[in-house]
Amino acid sequence: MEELLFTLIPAIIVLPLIGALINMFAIRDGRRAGLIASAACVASFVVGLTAFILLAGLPHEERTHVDVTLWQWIDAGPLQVPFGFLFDPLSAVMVLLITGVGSLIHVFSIGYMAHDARPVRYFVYLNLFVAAMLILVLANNYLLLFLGWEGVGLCSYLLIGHSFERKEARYASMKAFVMNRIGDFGLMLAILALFQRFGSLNYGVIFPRAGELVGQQIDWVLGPTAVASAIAFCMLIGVTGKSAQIPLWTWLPDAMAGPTPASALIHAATMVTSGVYLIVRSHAIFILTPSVSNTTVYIGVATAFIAASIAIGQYDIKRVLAFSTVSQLGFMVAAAGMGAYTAAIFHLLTHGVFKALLFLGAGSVIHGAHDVQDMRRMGGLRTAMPATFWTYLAGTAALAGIFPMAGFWSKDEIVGSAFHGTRFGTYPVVGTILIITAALTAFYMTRQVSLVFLGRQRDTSYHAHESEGIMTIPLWILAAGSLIVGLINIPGFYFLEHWLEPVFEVAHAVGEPLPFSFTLAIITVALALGAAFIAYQVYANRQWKKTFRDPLTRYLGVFFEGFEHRWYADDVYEAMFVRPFKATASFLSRIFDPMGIDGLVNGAARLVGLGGRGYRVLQTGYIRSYTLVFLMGVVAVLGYFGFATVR
Amino acid sequence: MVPTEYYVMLSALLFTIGVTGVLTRRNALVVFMSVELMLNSANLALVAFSRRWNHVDGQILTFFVITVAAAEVAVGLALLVGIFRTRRTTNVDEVNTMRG
Amino acid sequence: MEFTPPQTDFATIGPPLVLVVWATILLLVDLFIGNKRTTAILALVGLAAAAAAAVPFYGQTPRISFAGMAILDDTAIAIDWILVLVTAITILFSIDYLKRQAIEMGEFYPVLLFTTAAMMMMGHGRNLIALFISLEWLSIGLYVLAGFAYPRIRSQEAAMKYLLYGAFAAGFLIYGIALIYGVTGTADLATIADQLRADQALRSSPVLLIGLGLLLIGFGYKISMVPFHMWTPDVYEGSPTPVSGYMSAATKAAGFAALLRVVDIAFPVDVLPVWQIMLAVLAALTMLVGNIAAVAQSNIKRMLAYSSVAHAGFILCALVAINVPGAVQSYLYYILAYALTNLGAFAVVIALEQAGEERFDIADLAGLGWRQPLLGAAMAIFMLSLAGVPPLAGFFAKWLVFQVAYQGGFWWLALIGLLSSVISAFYYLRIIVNMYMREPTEPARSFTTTPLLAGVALAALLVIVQGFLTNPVLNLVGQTVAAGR
Amino acid sequence: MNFLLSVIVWLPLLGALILLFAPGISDHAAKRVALIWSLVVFAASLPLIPGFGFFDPSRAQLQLIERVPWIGAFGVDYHLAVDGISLWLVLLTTFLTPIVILSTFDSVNTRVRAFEAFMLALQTGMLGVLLAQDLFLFYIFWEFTLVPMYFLIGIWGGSRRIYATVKFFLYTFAASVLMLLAIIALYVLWGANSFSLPDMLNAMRTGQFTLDQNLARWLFLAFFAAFAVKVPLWPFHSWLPDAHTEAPTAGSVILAGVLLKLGGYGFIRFNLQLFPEASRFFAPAIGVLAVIGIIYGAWIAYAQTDIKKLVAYSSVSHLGFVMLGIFALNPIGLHGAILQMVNHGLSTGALFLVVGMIYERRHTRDINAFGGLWKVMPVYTFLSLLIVMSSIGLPALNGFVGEATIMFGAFSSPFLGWEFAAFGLLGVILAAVYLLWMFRRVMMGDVTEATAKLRDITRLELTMLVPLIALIILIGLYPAPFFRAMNESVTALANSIGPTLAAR
Repeated sequence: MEELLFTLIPAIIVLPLIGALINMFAIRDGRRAGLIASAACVASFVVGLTAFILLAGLPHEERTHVDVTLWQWIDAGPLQVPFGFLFDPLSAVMVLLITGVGSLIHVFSIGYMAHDARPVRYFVYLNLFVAAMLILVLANNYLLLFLGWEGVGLCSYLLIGHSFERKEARYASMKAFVMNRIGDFGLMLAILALFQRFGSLNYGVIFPRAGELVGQQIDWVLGPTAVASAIAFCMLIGVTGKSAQIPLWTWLPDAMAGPTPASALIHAATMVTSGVYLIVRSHAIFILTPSVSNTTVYIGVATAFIAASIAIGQYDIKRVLAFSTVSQLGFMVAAAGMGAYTAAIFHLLTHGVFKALLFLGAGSVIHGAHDVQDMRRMGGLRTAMPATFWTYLAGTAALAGIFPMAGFWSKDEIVGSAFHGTRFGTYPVVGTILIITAALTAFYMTRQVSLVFLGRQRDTSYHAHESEGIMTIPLWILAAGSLIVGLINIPGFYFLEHWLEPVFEVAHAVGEPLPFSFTLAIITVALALGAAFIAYQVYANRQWKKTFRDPLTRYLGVFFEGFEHRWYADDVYEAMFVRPFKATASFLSRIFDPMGIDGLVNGAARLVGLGGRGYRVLQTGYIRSYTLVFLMGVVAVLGYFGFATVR
Repeated sequence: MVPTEYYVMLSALLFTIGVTGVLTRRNALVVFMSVELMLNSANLALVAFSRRWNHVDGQILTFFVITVAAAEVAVGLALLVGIFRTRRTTNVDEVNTMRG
Repeated sequence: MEFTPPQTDFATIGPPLVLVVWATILLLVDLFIGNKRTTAILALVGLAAAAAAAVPFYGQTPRISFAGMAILDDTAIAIDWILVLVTAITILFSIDYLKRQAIEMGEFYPVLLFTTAAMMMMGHGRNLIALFISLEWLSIGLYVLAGFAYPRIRSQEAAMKYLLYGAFAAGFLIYGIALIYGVTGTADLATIADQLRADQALRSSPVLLIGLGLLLIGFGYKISMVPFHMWTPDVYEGSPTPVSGYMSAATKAAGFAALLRVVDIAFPVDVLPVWQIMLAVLAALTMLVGNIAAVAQSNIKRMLAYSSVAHAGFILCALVAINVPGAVQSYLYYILAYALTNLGAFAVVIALEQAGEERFDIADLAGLGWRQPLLGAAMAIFMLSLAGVPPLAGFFAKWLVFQVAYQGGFWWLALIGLLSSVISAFYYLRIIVNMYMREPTEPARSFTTTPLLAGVALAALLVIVQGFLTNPVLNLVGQTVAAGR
Repeated sequence: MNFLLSVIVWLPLLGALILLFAPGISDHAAKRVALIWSLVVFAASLPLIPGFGFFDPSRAQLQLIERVPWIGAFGVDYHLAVDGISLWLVLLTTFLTPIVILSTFDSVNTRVRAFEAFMLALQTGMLGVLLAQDLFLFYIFWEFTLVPMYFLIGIWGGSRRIYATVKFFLYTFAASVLMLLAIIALYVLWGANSFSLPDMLNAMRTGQFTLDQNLARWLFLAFFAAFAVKVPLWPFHSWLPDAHTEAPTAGSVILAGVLLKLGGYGFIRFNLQLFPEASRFFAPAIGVLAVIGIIYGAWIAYAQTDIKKLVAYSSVSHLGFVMLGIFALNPIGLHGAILQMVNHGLSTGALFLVVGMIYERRHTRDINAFGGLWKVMPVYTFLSLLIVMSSIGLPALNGFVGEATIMFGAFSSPFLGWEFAAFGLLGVILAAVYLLWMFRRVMMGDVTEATAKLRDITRLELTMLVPLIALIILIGLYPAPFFRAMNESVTALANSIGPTLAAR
């Protein structure tokens, strides 16, 4: 049975790759490409599910040892890195999320991309993306993880820049890649350090020995956890890049320039979760260092809150969702930082489902509204696209954390962990902020639903229509999913908690299942419902022109402007980093290199030329001056010999 | 007997006069004469040394020097005549079309 | 007392003797020859005979005769052969040049042979008297040759300057000889060395050292050692081009041969090392001044003149450390490589020079490489060889002399030499740039004839081959090195 | 067959002579002859691949030795041999040359015979540098490579070609003569009348030949000068952008592809082996220069508007990694450095080809003159993207494998350390910045009138790129065989230098 597993695991990755290759070389027709891509992804899901079941059939302790090495990747003396995969409970659930949600997005895309100029290319990217993400979660060592990590970065770059004729797409794609690279810098540094400390990059070698890091000192940071902290901190940089946390979060909202289903795939369900996955995967290192873990928590919670506040001020339907993603990722990162790893993964899974739903819903809206994205130009779309509306409402409820939707369970577990405490202690302030953020979430989602679906259509220049079945069916499936997926870790049973236990056992990081707190549940749900009610009151059923200002500007003033302009983060980055960078580049290129470094080189040559011309003046052409120089030479030579005899 | 040093001093003096002549005179003929003076001062020294060492090597050399000087002057005068024909001058300072 | 005539072995001066006799006959025969090409061919025959005269003695025990005045060893033979080669190539180049410049007179070839014989004597001389006479002899020949294009003002001026400068320098040389004779009582090189070995006080005698200084200056001016080089550019520019080439190659070879004899036999390093540093400094100066001055030249003959100054400096590097094993071979190797290369370069100039007094600038080479592929390629090879780019002869030569200098303890001299050869690469490359990388500005003109092209091709081929055959060439020039010590 | 290496070295020169002197070869035929000839050379070099029985990867020592006395008076030998250090660079050279000659089919139309002859002569020079085991012979080949390159740039180059080529020649020449002095010094100091590198190393290891510490450092610096200029290491790089910008496409490819590698190879073969103590002493300083070069090259590349210049500066940056790997002085770093030299040859060579292709179409390399190529030339752009990504160091492509290995080496090196790796990694970020910036400006965006009619990649151009890209992907996914072939030699070398891993 294990052998079957060994063949299935590579197949999970290879299938979407084959899909990509077929589409790349053999297919010219968009719809056919979509079908092939979807088939590949679905097949990968089926294989993944089979593998999952097989894994579940294994005894508890063996579940973390399904490790298959395809070939030796890097074989450079002491540096040995296999091209190998590890299929353990953690990667198994990730595989299911990626291929499952991914398949639905593929299917949805067939309809959505029907009128695109380059659908084949799009599906190639999509399949590649899934493959890269699968490599990321299935890798059995950090370097291969890094391959997937950068691979999804590349695919997101391609997908965001898919419609490269549009300026924002071009810029956003590059911004995404570069910001991710900055994060990758940290991760790579962490990987280098891990290799230096352990002489290997395999999880199977590092995690059981992770404890050795405690007590190792480095000269510039004192304290027994210095090395572990440094490594974890570098990883955290990577996490902030990929999972769009402060300070590297600004690429994600811009990344909405890609096709909407791609946003669903990349920026909601899969790619951005890899940061969280990394922390959970590397929990063995993070639990050693309370300081970095706490930093992680603060970054997460700050991101959650700030992104939520920004989401309130956005008019673009996708941008709201984008900031909501950033905010939800903040929840997950905070949870991972606290050591509530199961909670983080739990929220990751539920969020993956309902955020995909919301994005696809938004895609359906945009598709039906003929590429309109500004919510002020929408309104009343409920009647035109009922299926989209109802599924969207389900997603909203899930995101807002309304009982009994998935988001309720997972978010509650994170908030609960903050108050109840973890191995690093309790986080009451963090918990409070998270609750407030959850309320804000309910607010802006209700605002969105109100603006898009309720009331009357404000801009009647287009005729909205419902999307075709190939797009709505995935929406229904996901809507059902957002209800069901919450059950996988429902209090009392804690399926996910138990399923992941073998993973955390290695580093003795298994936590106690969190007791369910009714008080907390009631408070959060009540706050969310209250916020939703206010939003409904403010936004639903109003008569506005299509260019109205948000009524909140009246009450919040500059704060709302801050929301609207994303707290000016991009402008600050532009002024602090981009412009000095460009100015320095220009200085180096125009002045320092040609006049400084090259100036020395040319100057030396010029000096010789000058010497030559100077000499020509001496060569006067007068024989008498030649004889004079001769005589001077005689004097010098005789002078030397005179000097030599005296000495 | 006059010490050898005296001859050498005299020859050095003559040599210096010759060198000075080459350096200061513009007429090519006078320059030639100055060069002759230099050569002959060497001859004087040679003869003096020859007497000091009491063999004839130096004197033999002196004869060669005289011969050489004569040959040189022959070629030199021929050249000078040629130059005088084309340029109507024997001033060495005017012979400087090539420089630099 | 019975008079015993000194044992006279004419073989010791065989090659120059053959040349002198032949040249004298040729001078007379020429009166009856209408076609001067025939005279040239006869001159070549004479050269061949001179070269052959040394063959039986090559690799044999050195022979000394004429009361120790003359020596026949492998070094002398090597110099002879180099001179024969150089003169032969010069004759090939001259035939058409003289006709084109309307100065075709039969005396040219005999005078050339006389001069060559004098140069050979520089290699055979083993006595200061012999060396002085040879030097003056070859000088007079060169004065005539320099002024050979006498209707041209520049040729006259060149001869005039050369003559005055040469005579002036001769004065210093003979005075130096007089002083050395004065303190040692001999003009015989080997005896001088014996005296120095025997007499501690003599080694620090100011008169001797002044004499030595004047001696070095007297020969140094002939090889264009800075600061006694100032005649070089003017004379090279004004002389008929084959003569310039001949001077740059043959005169240098002869001058260096004499210097080698003087320094190596009379003032060996182990006895009197004091001149080493002085000569090293002068060598460094020569390399630097020659190369830096050449950078600023636009007239190609002047540029080659300065380049020849610079190369004198490179050769001096080996002379400075002449006591090192292999130094003499390296020294001769460089002279051969340099002579071939430089002569070839002048030949290309000859091929391109028009009649009359027109100056020939580097810019006039534009596009030559494509118009005249053979001439261009040959010139490129010569320039690269002069710059010291492998695998051409010039590179091996530089390597050898710098290695000698390093081995002799003069690493800084080697460094300066290497750096100044970088400077030299700049102006050598400029020639190639003009030939291959610029389009011609005026219609093609060149005067290539079979003898000339043959000469150029021969030189180019030898420049390439010499490098690969370094080992045989080294053996050739120095089987029994400086046996006259 | 003990003259395989000689065949590989001299065959190209023979081809060059045939091209120059055989009568009646038309321009058209000359290209074909050169291509076939270079393919024959490539075929002749294929047996070197481990597994054909010629090269034994399990041996650290030199192999396929050919040694004949040449200049006996000074102990110069004709001495060729190959080991794991030079193996892949040799194959890279023979592999790239046919591709480069193929690239001339469209782009070189004047004086074709001479061009191809110089190209083949250059190949002889480069192979000689990689295979010569006699210091003197090495130097001859080393300098000889300048000559054909000088002509290639100077005759077929752009408008400032003369300035560029003279600068290239003089700069490298000036640095090389210092090496010659050092070679002479080694010969004299050793006093065994031999220039043989392996013998000299043997004498050093057995203690028969010891160098004074200070002197060894000076000699190290003399070699360093020659190689640092060639690599080029910051701040000796200023000839490179000029040479690259002005060179014809084929010249740029071979310059970036192989010629620069000779510097890195020289460091490994000579500096590291001959002067282990000085290598250790200077490693941090050179590491600093390398890191400055990585960042500086990348930073300045960002400000370029000429695509070729941008790629040229990217070379400065990328070769900084190679230097970092070399002076990590441990097996990992050296593995990475050697592989990265191959990688850079492939990627940057391909980049120059790609730039040359649009230059042929538009006769400009100004980034501002392009836009929207992804639309009109999709296949071309796709291939370019792969190459750009390889250059950026995307995992699964070759650039990453090399750079990552170098970083592991630098991080765990006792002579460098984490700071060097960290700053080096900054260069990886910047690589993405300037290359994607270029990609955005050239390939993305809307089609302009000037670009609308451009034809997509031709079959000929595809033929050039496909082998390169195949290797780019192969090395990215399965570099292990490449590493294994050099493993023994590199490990032996690293062990001879000193401690290879920092104390944990």
